[in-house]
Order: sequence, then structure tokens, then C-alpha cells
Amino acid sequence: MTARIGVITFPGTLDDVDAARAVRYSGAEAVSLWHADADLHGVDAVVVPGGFSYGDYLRCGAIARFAPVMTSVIDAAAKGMPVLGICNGFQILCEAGLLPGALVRNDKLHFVCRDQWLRVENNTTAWSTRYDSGAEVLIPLKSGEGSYMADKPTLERLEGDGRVVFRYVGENPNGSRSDIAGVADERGRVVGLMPHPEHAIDALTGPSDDGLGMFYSALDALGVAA
Amino acid sequence: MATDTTLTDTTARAAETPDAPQPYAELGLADDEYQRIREILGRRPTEAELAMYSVMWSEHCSYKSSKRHLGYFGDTTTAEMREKMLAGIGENAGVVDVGDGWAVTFKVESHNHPSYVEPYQGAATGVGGIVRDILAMGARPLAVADPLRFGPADAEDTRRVLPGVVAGVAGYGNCLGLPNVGGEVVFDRTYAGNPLVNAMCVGAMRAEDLHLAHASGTGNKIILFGARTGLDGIGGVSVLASATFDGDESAGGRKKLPSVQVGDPFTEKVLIECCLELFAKDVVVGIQDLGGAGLSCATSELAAAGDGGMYIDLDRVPLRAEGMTAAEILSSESQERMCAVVAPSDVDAFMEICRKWDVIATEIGEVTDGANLVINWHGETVVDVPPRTVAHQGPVYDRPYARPASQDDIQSATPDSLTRPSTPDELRDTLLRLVSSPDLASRDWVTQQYDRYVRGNTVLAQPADSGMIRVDESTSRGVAVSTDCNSRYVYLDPYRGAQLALAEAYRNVATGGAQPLAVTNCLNFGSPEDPGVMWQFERAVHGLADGCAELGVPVTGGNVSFYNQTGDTAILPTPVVGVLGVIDDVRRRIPTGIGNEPGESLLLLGD
Amino acid sequence: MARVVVDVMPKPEILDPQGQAVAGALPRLGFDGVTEVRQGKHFELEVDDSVDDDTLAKIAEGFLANPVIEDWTIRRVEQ
Amino acid sequence: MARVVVDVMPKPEILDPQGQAVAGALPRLGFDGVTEVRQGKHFELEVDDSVDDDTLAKIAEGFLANPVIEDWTIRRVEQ
Ligand SMILES: Nc1ncnc2c1ncn2[C@@H]1O[C@H](COP(=O)(O)OP(=O)(O)O)[C@@H](O)[C@H]1O
Repeated sequence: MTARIGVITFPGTLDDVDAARAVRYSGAEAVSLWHADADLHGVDAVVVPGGFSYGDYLRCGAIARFAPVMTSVIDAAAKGMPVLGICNGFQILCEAGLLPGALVRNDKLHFVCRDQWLRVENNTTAWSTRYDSGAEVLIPLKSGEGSYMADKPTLERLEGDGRVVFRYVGENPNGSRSDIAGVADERGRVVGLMPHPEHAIDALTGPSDDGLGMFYSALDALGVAA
Repeated sequence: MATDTTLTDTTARAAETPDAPQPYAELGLADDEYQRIREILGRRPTEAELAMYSVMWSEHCSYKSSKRHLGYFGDTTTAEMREKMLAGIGENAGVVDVGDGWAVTFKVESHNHPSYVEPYQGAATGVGGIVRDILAMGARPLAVADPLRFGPADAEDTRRVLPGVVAGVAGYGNCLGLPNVGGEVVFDRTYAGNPLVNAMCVGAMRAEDLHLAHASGTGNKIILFGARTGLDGIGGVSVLASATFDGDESAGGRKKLPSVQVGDPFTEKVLIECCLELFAKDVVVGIQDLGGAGLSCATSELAAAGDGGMYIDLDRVPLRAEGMTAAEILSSESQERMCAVVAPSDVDAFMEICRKWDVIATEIGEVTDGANLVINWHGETVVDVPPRTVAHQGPVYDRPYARPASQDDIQSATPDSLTRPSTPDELRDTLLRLVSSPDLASRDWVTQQYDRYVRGNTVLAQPADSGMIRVDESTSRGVAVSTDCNSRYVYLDPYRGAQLALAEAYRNVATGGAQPLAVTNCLNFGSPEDPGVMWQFERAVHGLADGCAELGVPVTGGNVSFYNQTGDTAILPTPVVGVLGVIDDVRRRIPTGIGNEPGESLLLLGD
Repeated sequence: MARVVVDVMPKPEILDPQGQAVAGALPRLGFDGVTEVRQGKHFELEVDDSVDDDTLAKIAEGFLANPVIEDWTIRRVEQ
Repeated sequence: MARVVVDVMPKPEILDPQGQAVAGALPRLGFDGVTEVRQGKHFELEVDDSVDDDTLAKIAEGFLANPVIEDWTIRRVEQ
């Protein structure tokens, strides 16, 4: 059986073609999902890709989270479906309440595009089992509002429960609290991160192919061999 | 606030009041140009017509000072050079056959003055404009590049202009999802009051999908789609409302209209996807982007390129502001709009696709079997003109040009007269001056703000010599682009300097592993009314054209930006040259840099 | 019709890099005496009279602001 | 010390894509009756009593707002 992984397109989504390519590279079938269609078309997992949904006007992800497709994603996530939010997708998942915290303007106020080292802090989530714990991976980061914020109790809970999945290595690129690059929900099925694993699937077009591990991990979680 | 409709300046009214004074001079038309319009029409133009002619006959739209010289590009292009050219000068953008059924289109545009007035929005809308040009050819935009010129890095105003321009290029391009794969950042004092913000876009399509702007087929519908039309960028035209009939003061209250446009990259992104779906479903006969001269340009160019006339009902244009006059609607430079010609049987399908993308689309008129472009407003005719006279038959000037006397002095100041470091200390000092010079500094501060990864096809970007994009994933075919110009060389010798710019861009494309195929340009110069500047221009055009002939690559299009000067001081002549190349397998690209592997041999080619 | 103003501000404990950048720049521009700056968003809504305060609060809390990081205030203004 | 509020809004004739996006989203979220939205910036400044209204106007005009495309208002608020 081939896993079917949905990739959502909102108006203003940009990295949907890239996310679909990454899904295909991992051996799964990419199914495109349209924001206005609540039907998830029987997919096994969902990627909420990067971009500027609705122009990121108001707040990043604030408008997209109300799309019909997100209601279905929230239901499916409650039942344990693996969901990965990348960059704008991470912001949407936070706005939708699937992940805690919020992403705010980079501390230096500029958009930052750079190849970023990340440390894998938790290799037990649906999207990180293919990495060794503590492994360092090179993944592009490109965002203007990527600074992860949460109140102290939330941060303590995240750290205590091992829900910080990826952390920035070296100089913090955006002012993110505790150098957090990505977090998971309580069950480790929903993961969001600012850097773009779908841009690190081939040394031809990215700095590494380290990002593929996230997609392979999802296949493992779904119990299908890639 | 609303203009009294009884005062609408209709063609009938124009015929009845031949002597009504008109503010043509304020709109930038010369006496003889105004007379020519009267001759063409056999009466005085209406306000709306005057607005159309004045903007379409401006230097920016009509190329009146440069046309005569630009012809030399065509004269020097041989049949052999033309072989891979699917569309050339005169179209929205040049199109080149890159093999395997792929066609690639590319062009550079300037947005210099608006970027000085309001750096962020000026640069942002510059990117938006060039992207729509590429889209109007039927292509999917693939990547952008941004050749930039600023005053000295430590000048007060550069601190306002540079961060704003870079943030604007980033803000618009990133949100549009186009990787930024190249550009330049150059500092010189002559750009202090006149930065250059040039933007390049590259797009690709299947060769058979090439869409040229034309409106043929009587009964075909004209559909305006994208953003609403507002009071953007029509500062100049507001003299009409107040001057022609010295209207009441409430109309005069509009005098301070913004000449700035604000971009909405989200709307443009949706517009791109919507257009590509319209092309794919084959429901478009002709298409034109709305750029500098707004609806004036789009309607007159579409009609001029067709075989009939055109009727437009201006009341149907969706507006964003209240009380706009016909002239204002026609001149508005509101961004993120396109105009399509659609067969009646396809209108429903067209509208359905626009609804899917939440794009406002309105049928505003149709192709007629008449000869004229006729535009109605409130049920009366306000424009009735032969479209070619607006779009293509603007004035052509033969401006005097002469080698400035100062050129000898400039050329005699050779490097021999420079003092050279002769002691270790002086050498150290020179080296430190070099490495601390803004011109040699890292461009990271700029390029870090640009997304170079989006869409996952970027094979080369900064710090490579050229940007390279994979066009076809199944075959790994790709294209490379580079823009270059050392304007100090051009200043010394415009002919050779332009050739050096070409040679540099050509080399940058070649060293990445691509075969250079075609050339575009953005010719940034001072005032064409200065014979010395005109001479620089004429020499640069000849140098570039002759260089292209020698290398066997055609100039497929370009852009001219004159009047780049502060007071009497012109900028350094800056003919930015863009070269496009093809590579049949991007996996064989050659990344910039040496020393990647131990044991590499270093060879020096040339002398 | 009424005009409603909604102001949305970063919570006091949340870092406000935009406000800080402004506060840091003012002395360099020769303006002294501004000790703190915080930057938020200002919305002006034209609403039908049918829209009551409860609904406005829902719009502010559920949409215009992100209560994880932002506080909001609403006021109706005379026109 | 005084608290000063500066609101910066896009000029009426200038396109406001952010406000448009909000206005467009509200009906989809089930909120009807909001006919127009404009979005701007809201600054809260803590200033020494030595800073006069003239200086504040200069700060707003020259720095907080971009007068080419934005209008601004200043008010001092009681604390
Ligand atoms: N404005 C810009 N936008 C995008 N890329 C730029 C810009 N300016 C410079 N670059 C890129 O940064 C790299 C270094 O630029 P530069 O130092 O000018 O290179 P070179 O001197 O080799 O031409 C190049 O890859 C160039 O394309």
C-alpha cells in the first residue's frame, strides 16, 4: 500500500509544490487538498505547507485557520492523524490551537533566508523517528515572523514533556524562545516547525537532503514501508 | 465630492467647444504634440482622451527619444540570431525557444523614481509590474532578480532608500513565491538622489501556449480582472478635474492625489494562479497586463494589435474610490489588474475560474467591427480614437547628440596617474580600503532577506555568478540568468562599456554551465534633452548591439529609463544587461567557488 | 452605522521588537525623553447598528487578536 | 511621565490590503454587518513631561508614520 499524504493549498500558499515533491520523493502519493473543500479525500496524513496564506495580512495564519479544510484537519488530528505544519503551516496550526504558542516578528525585524542547522531533540514523534536523537540537520529557514513565543508555564510544560522537537543550533536566527524551531502536540502526532524540510530533499536544489527524514518518519508512523 | 456629470467632457461637447483651454502642457504634452492629437481627431480631445494620449505619448510609454536608436538592435539581428526567438522587441517581453518544447520569456523593468519617493512600495510594485509582464506572455513566472544602484553607502538618504527598497523587493517577491536568484548592489554618488531599482523576471511556458496581446474577433468580450481601480498613481491627471473647466474647489481638493501605488502581493499571487488556470483551460484569446498607463494602455494596445475596434463601458469598472472621473479611471495605475479578450462562449468558464480564486472579474466591453476605440461613461461617449494613434503612433524625436567635450579629460585620466602603494604600510592600507569598501562587501544583508528556495527549482542563486532555475523536473532542463553593468566603464567609454556589461553577464551565465541564448536590457540614463547624455545612449546601444551580433545572441527586448538625474547631474550611464542561457541538464551546473575538493587544478583562460 | 476602533497590543510579557526598535532609534534621531514604546495594531471598523458589543468582543478576541500573545480594547467612536 | 498614543492609518485613498483581507474574512467566519475595515498601527509611548506636543508631532510625522501614504493622530492619555 502506498501512503497518501495530503498537501493543502490556501490562497497565497507557496510551498505546496515543494511539499508535494518531498512527499513523492519519500515514496508516498501526494494528494492536493483545496482550502475551501472540507473533504480530506481519504489521506493518511496532512502537510500544511509554507507561504503567505491570505497574504499573512492581520497575522500569519490567522485567516487560513478558519478555512473549511482546517475544520477537517482538526477533527482528523484529534483521531491521531499525523499532521506537519511547515513555516506558515506551523503558524496556522498554532492559530488553530493544534499546537501551543505563537510565532511573532523576527527580533531583527527582517525576513531571514538562510541554511540553518537544527538539533533533533525528540525522535519519537510521527515526523522525527528517522533521525537520531541529538542529530544535527541542515534545513533552510525563510521567514519574517518565525520567533516562537509562549508563556512561561507553556514553555516549561513543553520542555518537561519533551515536546520541543527541533532547536536552532548556533546563533538564534529570530529571537525564538529557548531556540525553539519546532514543537509537537501531546501525542507527538502533530508537529510544526519554521524551517523547510521540503527544501532539503536533494543537494541539487537545497543545502542537503536532511529534510526527507521527516517524510520517511511519517511513513513509518503510518506503518507503511517506503 | 462627486464630479457633476453634466460637466462630463464628451466627444460631442469637445466638438462643440473647440476652443476650450486644455492643460496639455501640465500633462507633459508639447504644443505640436497637442496639435497632432487635434489633427488626428479632427477636433480637440476630450479630457479622457487627453489623459490617454498624454500618458501613452510620455517618454516612458512611447520611447519617443530612444525609438530611433533602438531600431539598431533589429538592424543588427541576423536571421541566424533570430532562429530561437519566438517573440522579440515590441512584445511585452522577449520569448526564446530553449528546447524540448519549452519557451522562456524574460525582461527587466525600471521603477527608479517611485522607489526614491517611497522606497518600499516603489520597489514592491516594480517587482509586481515585471511579473505581470511575464504572465501576460502566457508564462508561469519562475524567478526574479534585482539590479540595484544607490548613493554612497554612508549617505543619510541611502539609509532611508536602501533598506526600504530591499524590504520592498523582499516583501513582494517572497509573498509572491518567486525565488530571487540574482541582482546587483552598487553604490555611487550620482545615484544619491536617483537610485536605480531595476527588476527582472523570468518565466516559462510550453512554446504552443505563447499568448500575445491582441484583440481580434468581433463580439469577443473584454474582461478586466484582479484588483479594483482606485486613485493610485494619477497625481498628474488631477489637473484635468480642476483646470479644464476650472471646476469647483471640492474637485480641486483632489489635487494632492497620491502618485504612489501600494502593492498587494497576495492579490497578485492569486492573480498569477488564476491566469495560469485560464491559460490551461484555453479560455483566453488575448491578454494584457495593466502597467504604467493603466486602462489607457491596456485597451489601446489590445485594440491596436487586433483587427477591429473596441467598445468599453467605463461604468462597469469596479472602483475603490468614490467620484472618480473617466480620465482618472483610465489613468489609474492601481496594481494587480489584467485585461483579457475572451470568446463569448468562454465567458462563463472564465468567470468560474475567477470565482474559484476569489478574483474580481468584470466584462467591461467587447471587440467591435469598427475602427475606433470607443469608451462610454454615464451613457455618453468620452473617448473615440483610432487605437494605433494612441498606442503606436506617438511622436518620435531625433534628439541632438554629441560627444561631450569633457570626454577627453575623462579618458585621459588613466590609471597611470594614480599613486600606487609602494611601502608595506601603504599596501596594507590599500587592502584595508578595498575590503572595507561597500562595493566589495558581502551582499548577505540584502540577499538574506530574499527567498531563494521557494518552488524548489533553484539550482544556483547567491553567491553564484548567475541564477539557475530548473524548468522541467522530468528532463532537468533549466535556464540561467545574470544581470550586469559596470557604469564607470560605460561612463569612460559608452560603446565599450556596454560591451563589457554584455560580456560580463554572458560570462556569468557561461561559467555556471549554461549556453547563453538571448539578451535583454534596462537602459538607465540621464535626460535625453542633454546631447551628451543622448550621445552616451546612442553609443551604448550601438556597443551593445554590435557586441550581441559578435556573440550571436539577439536582444529580445528591454526597457529605457531616461531623466535619471539630480538637478543637472545625470547618473552614470547604466545600461544593465541581462543574459539568458539554457542548460539541458541542471545536474551538470558548475557552482561558483574553488577549493571545494582537495587537489583541484586551477587554470587561467584568456589573457 | 457606527465606527468601532479596536486596538491590539502585544502582552506586556511578550517581547516587542518593533516597539524596541522605535525606542532605540529615537535618541539617535535627536529625540530624547521617550522612555518606552510599544507597537500594536489599530483597526477601524464601520459596523451596522445591528452589531452588538458582544459580537464585537468575539471578533476582537477570536480573530483580530491572538490572545496567546496579545491584549485588545474596543471602543465605539462618535462620527 | 505621560502616556501618549499615536495611531497611524493608511490614507483614505491609499489601498489597504490588510484591512481588505480582514473585511473579506469576517463574513466567512459568520460575522456580518461589518462593512469596512482599515488597519493601521497603534503606538504607546511613555514620555517625560519635558516632551512637548511639537516634538511629539515631529516624531509621528517624521518617524512613526510614512507621510507619503499614512496619516497619524496623537493623543495624551490619563494614566
Ligand atoms: N540585489 C540583489 N539581489 C539578489 N542577489 C544579489 C543582489 N546583489 C547581489 N546579489 C547576488 O550576490 C552575489 C554576490 O554579488 P556581487 O558581490 O555583486 O557578485 P559579483 O561581484 O561576483 O558580481 C551574486 O550571486 C549576486 O547575484
